[in-house]
Amino acid sequence: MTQDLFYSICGIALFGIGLYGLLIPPHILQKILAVNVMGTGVFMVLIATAQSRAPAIDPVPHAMVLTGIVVAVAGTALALSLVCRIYALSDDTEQDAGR
Amino acid sequence: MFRELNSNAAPPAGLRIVCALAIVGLTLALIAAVVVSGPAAPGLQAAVAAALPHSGVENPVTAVLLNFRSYDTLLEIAVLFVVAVATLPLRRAVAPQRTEAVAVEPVLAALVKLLVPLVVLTGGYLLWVGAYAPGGAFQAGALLAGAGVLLSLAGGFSLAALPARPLLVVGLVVFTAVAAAVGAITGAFLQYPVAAAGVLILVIEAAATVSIAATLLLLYGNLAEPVPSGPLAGTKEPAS
Amino acid sequence: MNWNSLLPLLIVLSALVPGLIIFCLDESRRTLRTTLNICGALTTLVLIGIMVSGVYQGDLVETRLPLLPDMDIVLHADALSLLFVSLSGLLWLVTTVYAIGYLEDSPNRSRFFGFFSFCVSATLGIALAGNLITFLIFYELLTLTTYPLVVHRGTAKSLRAGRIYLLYTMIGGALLLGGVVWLKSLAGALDFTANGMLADLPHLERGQLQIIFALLIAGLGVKAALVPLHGWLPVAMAAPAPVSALLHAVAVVKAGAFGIVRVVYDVYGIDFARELNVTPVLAAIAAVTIVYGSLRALFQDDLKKRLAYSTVSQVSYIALGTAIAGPVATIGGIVHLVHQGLMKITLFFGAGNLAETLGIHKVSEMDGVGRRMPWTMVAFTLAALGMIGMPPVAGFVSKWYLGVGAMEADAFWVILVLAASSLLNAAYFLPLLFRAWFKPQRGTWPAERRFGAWETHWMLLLPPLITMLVALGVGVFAGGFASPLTWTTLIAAREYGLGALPAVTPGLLQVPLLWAAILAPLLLAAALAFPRLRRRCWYWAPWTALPALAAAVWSSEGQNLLPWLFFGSIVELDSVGRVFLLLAAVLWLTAALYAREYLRDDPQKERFFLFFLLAMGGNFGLILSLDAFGFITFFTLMSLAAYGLVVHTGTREALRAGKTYMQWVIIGEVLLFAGFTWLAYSAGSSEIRALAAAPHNDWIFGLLIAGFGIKAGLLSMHVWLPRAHPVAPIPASAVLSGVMVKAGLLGWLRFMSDGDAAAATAIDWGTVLLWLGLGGAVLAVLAGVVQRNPKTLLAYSTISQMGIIAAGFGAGLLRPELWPLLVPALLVYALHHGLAKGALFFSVGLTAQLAAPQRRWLWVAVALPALALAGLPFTSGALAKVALKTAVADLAVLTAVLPVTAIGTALLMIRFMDLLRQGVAEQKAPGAVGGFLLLPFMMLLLPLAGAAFLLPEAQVFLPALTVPSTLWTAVWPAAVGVAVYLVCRALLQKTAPLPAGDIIVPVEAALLYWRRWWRRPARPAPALGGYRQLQQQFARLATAGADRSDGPSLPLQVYWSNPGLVFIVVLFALLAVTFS
Amino acid sequence: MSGLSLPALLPWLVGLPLLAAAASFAGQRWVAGRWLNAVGAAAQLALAVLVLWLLAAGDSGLGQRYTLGGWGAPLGIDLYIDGFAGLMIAITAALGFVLSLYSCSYFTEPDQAARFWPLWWLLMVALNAVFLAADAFNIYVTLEILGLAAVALVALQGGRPALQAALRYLLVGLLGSLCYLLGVALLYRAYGTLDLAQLGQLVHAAPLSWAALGLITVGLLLKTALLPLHFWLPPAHANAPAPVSAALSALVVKASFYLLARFWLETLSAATTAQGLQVLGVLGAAAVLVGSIQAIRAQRLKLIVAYSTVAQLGYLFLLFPLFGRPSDTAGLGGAVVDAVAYFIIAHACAKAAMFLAAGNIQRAAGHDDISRLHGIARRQPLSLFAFAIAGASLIGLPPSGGFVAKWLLLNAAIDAGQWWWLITVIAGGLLAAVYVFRVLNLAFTDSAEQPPAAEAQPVLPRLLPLGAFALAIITVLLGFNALWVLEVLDIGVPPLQLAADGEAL
Repeated sequence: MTQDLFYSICGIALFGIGLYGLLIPPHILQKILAVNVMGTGVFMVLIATAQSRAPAIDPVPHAMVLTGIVVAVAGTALALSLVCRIYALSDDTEQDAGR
Repeated sequence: MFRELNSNAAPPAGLRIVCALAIVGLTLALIAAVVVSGPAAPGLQAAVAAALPHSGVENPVTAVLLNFRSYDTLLEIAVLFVVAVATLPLRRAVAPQRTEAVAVEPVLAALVKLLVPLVVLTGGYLLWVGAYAPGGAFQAGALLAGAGVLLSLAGGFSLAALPARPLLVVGLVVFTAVAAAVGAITGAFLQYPVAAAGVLILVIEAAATVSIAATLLLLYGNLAEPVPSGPLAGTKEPAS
Repeated sequence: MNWNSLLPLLIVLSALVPGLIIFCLDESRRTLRTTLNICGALTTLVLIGIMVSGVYQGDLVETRLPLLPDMDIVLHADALSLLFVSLSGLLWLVTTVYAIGYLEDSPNRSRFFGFFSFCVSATLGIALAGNLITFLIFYELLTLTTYPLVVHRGTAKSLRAGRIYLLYTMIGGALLLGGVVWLKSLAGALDFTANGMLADLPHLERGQLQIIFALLIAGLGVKAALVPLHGWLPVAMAAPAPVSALLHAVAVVKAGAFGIVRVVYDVYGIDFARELNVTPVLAAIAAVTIVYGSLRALFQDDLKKRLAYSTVSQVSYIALGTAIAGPVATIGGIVHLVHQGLMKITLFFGAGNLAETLGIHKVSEMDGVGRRMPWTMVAFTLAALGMIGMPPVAGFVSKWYLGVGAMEADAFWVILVLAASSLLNAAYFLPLLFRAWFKPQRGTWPAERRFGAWETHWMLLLPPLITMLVALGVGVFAGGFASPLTWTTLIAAREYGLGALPAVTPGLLQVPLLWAAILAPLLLAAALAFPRLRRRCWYWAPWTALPALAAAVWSSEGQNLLPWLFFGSIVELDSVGRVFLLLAAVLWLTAALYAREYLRDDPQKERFFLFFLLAMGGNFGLILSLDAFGFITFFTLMSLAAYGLVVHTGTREALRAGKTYMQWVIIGEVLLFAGFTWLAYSAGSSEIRALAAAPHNDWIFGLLIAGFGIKAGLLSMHVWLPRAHPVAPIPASAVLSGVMVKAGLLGWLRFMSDGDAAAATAIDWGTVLLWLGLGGAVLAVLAGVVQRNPKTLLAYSTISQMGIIAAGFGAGLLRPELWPLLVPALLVYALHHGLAKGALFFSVGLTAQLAAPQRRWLWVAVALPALALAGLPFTSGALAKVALKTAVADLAVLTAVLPVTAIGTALLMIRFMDLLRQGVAEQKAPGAVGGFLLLPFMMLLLPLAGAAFLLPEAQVFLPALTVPSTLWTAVWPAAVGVAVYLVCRALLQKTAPLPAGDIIVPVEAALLYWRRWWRRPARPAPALGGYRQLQQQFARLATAGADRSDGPSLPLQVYWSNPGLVFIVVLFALLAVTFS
Repeated sequence: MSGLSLPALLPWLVGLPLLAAAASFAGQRWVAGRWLNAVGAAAQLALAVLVLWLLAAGDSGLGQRYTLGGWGAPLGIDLYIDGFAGLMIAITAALGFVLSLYSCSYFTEPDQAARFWPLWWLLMVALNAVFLAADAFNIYVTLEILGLAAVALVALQGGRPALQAALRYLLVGLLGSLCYLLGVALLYRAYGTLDLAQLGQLVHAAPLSWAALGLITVGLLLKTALLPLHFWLPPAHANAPAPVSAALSALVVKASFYLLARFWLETLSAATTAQGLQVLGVLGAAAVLVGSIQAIRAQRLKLIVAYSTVAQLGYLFLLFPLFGRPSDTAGLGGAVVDAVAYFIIAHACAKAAMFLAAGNIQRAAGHDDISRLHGIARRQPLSLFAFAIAGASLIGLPPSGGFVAKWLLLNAAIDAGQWWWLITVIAGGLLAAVYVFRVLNLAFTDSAEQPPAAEAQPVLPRLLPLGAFALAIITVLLGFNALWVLEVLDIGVPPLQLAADGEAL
């Protein structure tokens, strides 16, 4: 059981958990968080692949992870902004009570 | 707070179990595939190592990011730009409700005055060190954004005041301009002349940092600021 | 791209471009839109004209546009496409004019005319398509462009119609697409080639080809409205009239039929199709559609729905024609494409006019519409007669060719189908005409609109008249140069690779007097149609018989040949014809003179003379014409015109008699039609002498004997005679009994007197005719004696005398070597009987009219014809009887029965004179006018006495007259007759008179009882519960469907409420025949 | 060839819209700025046409490859264009041009226009990048831009349903991208390279390849909205503004299908199984039927058109079972691909025209509920006419591109001997006829009740109906001469392989 195999398995497990989190729970925020969990899962697999030849680190997966992270951030940001706007529209009736 | 957003209550128990089983099965299958396939293929580190001297930077990841696969980074900045544009209106439409009169906690104010310069300094260092060690535009951008957030929390600074438009777009424009110019010189798009590679990469990284910081601040501003009441100004409400 | 390759594309575009422009016009630009429409139609016609001339000079006219690597759009002009293109072009122009008038002030007309021109350009595209793919493209385009026309009105009903139309046509299009794609992948490019392109592709697998054929035919069948796929047609009637006219007569329905023709001939090739035995299936489906369509039309009260169902059945003629593998049937099928188009569009224009001007939509509202809109109804009537298949309108031509074609392919059941459908057509068209012309108007019109001087808007009136004239012209000048028939023969020749056409012989007019004799009465009848001339020219009616008289007496033998008329008409005077013409001329002349006086103050006298003259023209034409088409045309004209005479008085009795008369005339027509087509096939030409010489099989003999037997009042077919003759006014009855009945004899003499023709018969038709004749002669006497009304008595006397003549003719059939002696005898006998019967009918009129003093010496005048008829010596009757006796001297049975008939006649005559004496005849106020009636009566007696003796045929029998033994044989039967009458006179007075029409009465009673049983209220019978509901449901359907008024419900049109039941019965019959 | 070499132009296909996006974002002040975008779109179209012309003129018949940054395949990223890609870029540019013109007069408020144009250009960038992509990870990033830009455009008008649809679209997009990324990661783990061409050679049937192929397929199916995974498309496309929904239906979903085709039939064809191909075909057929039925039952006009997209996509998936070429040759060629490519183009034009027409009707009537749209024909005749023509193309009636595409598809089905697809295609056509004519009936129903008062109806600028009509006319023109399009499609199929397997060009 080499180290990269272990981390790959963990990565895939994370991916599964994220998938479950995305599909089942009804709440929107849980879904967005689940997407990030899946993202980290995939990135872990990538990092594991980069480490497969232990001393020599393969920079390409790393670059892919970096790019992946930025994209994940962008996606999550857009999702959250949408959620806020939906909340704003749906809640405008009892808005005066709040701040 | 958001519970009413998703009217559909949690799916019935039976469905959840079936779905869970399916996902577990999928995961196990993937794991089995990975295990069975044995060790990973050698990958590209040899090629990267061979081409590193011509890339103009020492850090292989930065070389890959900004030279070998610079096209990906260009598109990545475009992604950020997309999200920036997508969340743009909230900021402009919102009248800055935060008035100066709001009491500024004295402790926070003092901390801000001390921390912000330091943060900017480290951001600059991170940007520069990217060529030699892990670092680079994205990490520097994140730090600067943090500084910005701190300032806005401290109240002395309103995000609406930021000249959003040019800052957001500068990263993308500079990167494309450099790529095009370089393409004209060396005959291939994004192919830096070996000598000037390092400098060009630095220029690009700097512009990218600015854009990233502005975008992240914009995103934070959009989420944190109070949401305007009533339908968004400027969005024509089609009666659905 | 030289001119020839551009022309087809230009034609399609010339219809498309105006459409596009019109779409952009807004509603108010009426004049611009109309001009665009009209000039669009005209340019198309001009281009078609150029193309036709181009093709005639034989240069290739084709446009080829590349579409896909191995497939391109081809617009090719061959003979078949030219036919359909010219039809579409002409009818488009006419329909546009009609549509402009029809949609005078209705909303969104730009949209209508836009889609209208698109639809026509699609039809032109279909016509010109050079390969199956182009055909498919325009076929689907047609669906797309006709949908907006169907839903034009936007009402819920028209939207529903549009939906159903779309459902059918879309599925049809999909099936066709499937078939074409499959075929293309198997056989590569699908260009239409002369006799099929699949034949020469060896490796094709039969099973697949059959399935593909099924797909193609199903796809095309939707538009051609074959039975299971015809549902959309009646529903699409919700569209405005010009659309339903365009859809039914020109565009959609024809596209389907045209497609079937293309697939069967140009894709599969007729013999390859037969080899795959797919054409019999198509023929069966077409036959089923023909019968089913007519059946459903029977029960439709909505006028346009009835026309729609009629279209369903008529279009399948085309499919039937193509399916029966034979050049003649092909001609019939394809030419019907044009004829049905012309006739049906006229019908729809008529229906549209009725709806637009009077707001009539139902058949039951059509009473008396003929008087209100005469010209529209004339067009409607002619078109309807054409649809039934009456000559000379176009429908007859195609039915004739289909019949002969069926014979050629020895598919006998096709004749059965044609006959059945003609009967059904009559069953649902004649009530319309009867209502329009013969029934008075009931109340005011639902939504009457006045259009100034004309009966309706001129744009609505002109198109039906034009199309009716074209339909008539196409029928009458069928043999002509540019007629569709010649054109189709060209196509068929191309399809079957036959030799060149028979050369068109030049016309010659040796004896113009003969045509004068025929045309004189017809022209005067035409003059009567115009109101201004009507008042003056009925008075000249008698003089129109003079040319015929002159021709009979002085004209020399000779032949008038007119190749362009009918199928090449031959008008000739031969020895047999001369005698009949003499009899006819004299009787028509005297009857006309008599009628002039008799009907002097009758308000309807112009109408009487109209029918009188038409019958006269028909009779002369019948006698003189020696070609089958001409003979049937004039035969039908005479029969139909006689109907007008029978129902002249308008009493319930007259109408009932008229109905029976018309039913039997129709049955007679259908039998004759079947016989002639069969004969024409074996003779190969339509010239009567050739027909007579051709071998007759049992079917032909049976059909001809029955057909002419109905007219001649043969036993079991005589039932209409005793009803019709008495109700008609005196002059009409005289002519009916005297001359028209003789037409049956003339028919026998013309067609069956050739000795060796009877060789191929199994049944001994001679004895059959002999016994029928004698039976008729004897039974008629018994039925006649008990009559109270002298005219009915005379009618029975006619039946008896004709029985004798029929027996004589039967003898001739038995012993052909007797003919040279027998024909003159029959002629003399016929002449004698005609004149005598005419005189007797006049005498009935006289007794009623003359004042008391003059009546006394009248008995002398009446006695002469009565005694002549009884056969007293030195009278024409004796001469006739002697002639007949000498002719059949060696036939024992005949010589034995003749005296008995003589007794019978004498008995009848005495009874007649006794009835006259009792003054039982209807009493008319004796006026001064009586004197003038005397003149025609006297004029009749002279020829009665003299003419019989002067005839050349009579010279041979003269010496026998003076032999003492003949004297005695002439006297004793008369004496016995008188004695028998005196003995049982008292008995006769008491017996109640047998109702006229004797054996038919129980049959009608049975039918009435059955109808009442069928609709009696349901009684709860648990065992038959299901059946009872079913039957009750039928009953409700019937009362809703069939109209309840007392129109002439033909026994055929028994109110079987559910057509399905009938349809199944017919279907089994057809199948049984097909597979027997 | 002339001075311009084709490969040199490829980066400009991506670079030009990128610059335009930045320019439009920066220069929102100028009032006339909107029409500059139209000029930009025209330039884009000119560039695409030039590329296509050079591609067609090129006699090698092979695809052109361009190494970005000069580093070569495994290390650097290449751009690759062949017939299929060239045509997709051309259709993107053409539709982009027409839709840009349309958008100039559709988005009148400055604020909405300010946000629309940059996103629109970024969408163009993403599309061109996807069609040119030759690198697995690069495809991930381009897909991401495509997804986010599309979501942003859907959420443009900010109505509650639009936002919810956008959110659901975003989540689905992210899920799809992550699955795809995991697939790429596994591939990289197995074969160590990201370049598609090299992967094509290296891939062999191994469990890891199947796993990767499975993940990539699920990812792309989510983005293409094939039947089971199509729940997000109708609300997203129905609630987006007209030009956006037109672009989404016509181009965005096609991009992910294009990638799926590339992976299944070219790159990972070694790992594909016959059953897999059949499953995709069956799903496609099911999509045709279910999509059409849902379209028939839908009440809102734009929802009908959206469901029709789901249905028409089903046809595309018939490519997989019918693709008879042996899996080892590179390049998408053969009759089936011609048919499907032509179908994509015809459907793109027709669907774009339909969405624009639907948008016009919605804007003119204020709502798009069919039961209340009776008198619309008088107010929007040209739009309804465009809708009719586009509908005819969807049904596959002759004069339109749709008919030629349907014809080619049927031909391919019969040549491949799998005649049961024939039934699906024809049934699909009939069902399409039902919902198209259900809408067209509006033109003929004269509304009983008075149409809403004149002033309540906004008068649409002339350009809107004209835009829809222009696209409809393109669809009809496509129906007439298909030869040229089919010739271009065959570029990229290496002639030598063809000679080997005797496939008729």
